[in-house]
Amino acid sequence: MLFTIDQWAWANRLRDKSPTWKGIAALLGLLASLLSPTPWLSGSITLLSGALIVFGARIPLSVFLRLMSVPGLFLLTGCVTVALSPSPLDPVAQVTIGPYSPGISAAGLQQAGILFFRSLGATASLYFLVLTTPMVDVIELVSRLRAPKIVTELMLLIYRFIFVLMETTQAILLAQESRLGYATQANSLRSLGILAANLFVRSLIRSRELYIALSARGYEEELRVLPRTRENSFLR
Amino acid sequence: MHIMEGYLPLSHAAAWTAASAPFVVHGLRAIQKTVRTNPEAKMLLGVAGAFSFVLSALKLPSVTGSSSHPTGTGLGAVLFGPTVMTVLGAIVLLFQALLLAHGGITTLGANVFSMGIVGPFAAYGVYRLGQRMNLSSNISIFAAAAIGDLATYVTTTVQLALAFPDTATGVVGSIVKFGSVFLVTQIPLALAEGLLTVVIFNALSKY
Amino acid sequence: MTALLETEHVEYSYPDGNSGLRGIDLSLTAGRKIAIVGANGAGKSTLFLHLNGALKPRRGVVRFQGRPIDYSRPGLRELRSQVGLVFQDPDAQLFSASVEQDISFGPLNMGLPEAEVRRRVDEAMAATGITELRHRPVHALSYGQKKRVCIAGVAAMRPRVIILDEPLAWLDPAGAKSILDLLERLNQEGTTIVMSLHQMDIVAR
Amino acid sequence: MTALLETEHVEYSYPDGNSGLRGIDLSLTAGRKIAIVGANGAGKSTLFLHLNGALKPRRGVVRFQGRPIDYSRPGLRELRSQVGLVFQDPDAQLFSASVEQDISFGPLNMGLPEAEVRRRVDEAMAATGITELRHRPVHALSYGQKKRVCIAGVAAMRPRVIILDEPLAWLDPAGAKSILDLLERLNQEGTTIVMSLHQMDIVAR
Repeated sequence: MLFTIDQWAWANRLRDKSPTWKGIAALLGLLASLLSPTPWLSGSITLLSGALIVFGARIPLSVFLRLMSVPGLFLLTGCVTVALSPSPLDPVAQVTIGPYSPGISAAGLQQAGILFFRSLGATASLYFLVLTTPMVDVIELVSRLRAPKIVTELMLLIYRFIFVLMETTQAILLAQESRLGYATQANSLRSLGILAANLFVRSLIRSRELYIALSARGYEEELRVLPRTRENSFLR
Repeated sequence: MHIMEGYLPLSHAAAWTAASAPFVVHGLRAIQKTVRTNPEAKMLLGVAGAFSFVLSALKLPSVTGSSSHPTGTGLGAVLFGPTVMTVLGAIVLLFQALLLAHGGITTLGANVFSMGIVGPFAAYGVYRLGQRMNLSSNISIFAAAAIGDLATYVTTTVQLALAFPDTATGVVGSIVKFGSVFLVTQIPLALAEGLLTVVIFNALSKY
Repeated sequence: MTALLETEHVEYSYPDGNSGLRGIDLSLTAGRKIAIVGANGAGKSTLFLHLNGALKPRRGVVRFQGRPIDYSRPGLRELRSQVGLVFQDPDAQLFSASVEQDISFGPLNMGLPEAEVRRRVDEAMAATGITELRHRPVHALSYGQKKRVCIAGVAAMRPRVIILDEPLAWLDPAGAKSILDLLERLNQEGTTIVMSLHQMDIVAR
Repeated sequence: MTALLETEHVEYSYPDGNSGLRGIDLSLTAGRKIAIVGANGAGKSTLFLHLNGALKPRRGVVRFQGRPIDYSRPGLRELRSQVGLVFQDPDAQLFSASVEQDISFGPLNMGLPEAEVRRRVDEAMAATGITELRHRPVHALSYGQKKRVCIAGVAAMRPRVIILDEPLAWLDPAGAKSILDLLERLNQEGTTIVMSLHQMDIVAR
């Protein structure tokens, strides 16, 4: 219920496919988009990723489209900014305001276009990985890339406790709202501050509890877990 | 301000990753040393990382009425120190890319540089400076969080400008372009973040 | 006499497809003390969130004092100062460092002057029998004490109705009795009381 | 026959001065199923932390299989593979989002080979009836399901004793019954069970 991406990652038809293969596919898509000299290649990668997500993983098209629009504001302002120039050499459109004559340059416009499709292609490639691969598998993938043990251990803990703390946060938000905590802007700032402080204190308590509980199961230095079982895959 | 997936050219993405790497490696070494002598620190860091993710998912009531999310950069830097914050920040940024599609994998290095390195170090520096100048803790914390935020945005602006120099006026012209688009919207947010961080610290001092 | 709170054919389903409400009709008269009994997962908590405007029905209507709830920001502000909600898990709703600070949260948000807030906090603490806990940190309290602080936090807003989700859950018989006595007193002073009870509570008492 | 677990005059007080234990004498025979009943704050959780070596008594002694607990690292490792502890709040002890991974933690810490760990994880999941949850993330589980995962994580270590702090807390009667049945089964297979119960649990059942 909390994160759309996480929900689908655990409930799509490609979930149990090898994370290594999915990772390689996403990486190829990312690289090809970044190196693509024309919008045609990056545009095709967007479509291909979308097809894999919708027809391969059986994730509704509406979900994919909604997610693609998440970075939309950044993309739009970013591309417009690239196209605009304070004094274009090869203006496509230009206005004169006093001594200034800002406008859109032809080169800038072309660059913005390539940039737009490149970002879409790369974003869609990343979506392919994260929508089809549960985070536990992503963490396993990170550990297979020889990341230091402490990194995967922290990832494991952070991922788990994001949900624990998120649940607490939502409960407190609801309780604060029902006592008018967000009735005005000034109230909101104060309530949010109280919430964050409380959450921090609870986080400290949680980490203490967790240490005791894991010690009781023999924790000494390392958080060891089994890699996931996966049938008939020569590249796990 | 997360730079989205695919927005930076490969060469820039690689360069920023290389620039961030030594800080992350240094932070990791420090953490590994702490954990070896104190195994409980691992749980503390894990839960602290989750806390900073959750904090960044909250909506910040901003002065302008548009809402954004607190970065928690200043808070984390003052509570845990900037070295540790770099590592936690890097992992939190990775999770933001993977769970929320804020930022990306290829732009992770650039985002870590602005939000996990420049932000926390600027915030921590300002906080220490404020302490040395005997400023009230409220003012030090406000300044640390607000300036940490602004430093992050300035860094992002420079990163974008370097990647996309203006055809006529070059990098400088591009800094002006991106700066005026982002900074104007980010200044009120930096102020809001500063205020929120003060409120959090005051609430914390009551425990 | 019109009902204080009313629901008409209220339907709700959670986005994740979890069970919600199907056509609830309910009418609460002012001044009464009412218990709603049902098994876990019967939707009592979901219903209560509708009465306080935290959830909006997918179909049907919720009325307060005869008028449909106005879900605008000022409308909800008005409603929530009249309809107080006490959640089941005290840990989910106590977020301040000290007892006194937590109880003052609602009255302060209502924009009352400081002197009035102080008076209300004192009164609410006296009414719930927790005056001596005033400066205690919330996390050091027992479960039963936390429950009282939650009730005090809502009572200090002086709502017309206080809705309590499973106020007796997890309390031993003595603790439960003292909460029931407290609710009886609030009711006699004019507050309408609505609470959900678990079947077990009925079995046990 | 000597007692499996014993405490003698155990005293403990928390650093913050909170109530602790005052002269606890306890003797648990192998193979039994025992419930310890007491009000909130009576010190049941504190006592349990002593039985597993997580806390060291200020005075008195805790014995396992007739010998005082050896608080050295290898001593505790040995004790903890024999005395399993299930905490009240599942969120306090589940550290991995994968059910399977979490259950594998204890057996891996015992230094067992991977194949054996896998077998134990499978068995523990079957015994606690959560095999079909294997690939579900922990955050999507219900409270009762999380409790089962916690019990499985301890059962997979095949300890001689499993100690459970309020295993029935927050469960509805059906959920509580199924946990009790599960504990009964573990007990019949030879595991000694010690649990704390709230007075309410007794009243209701």
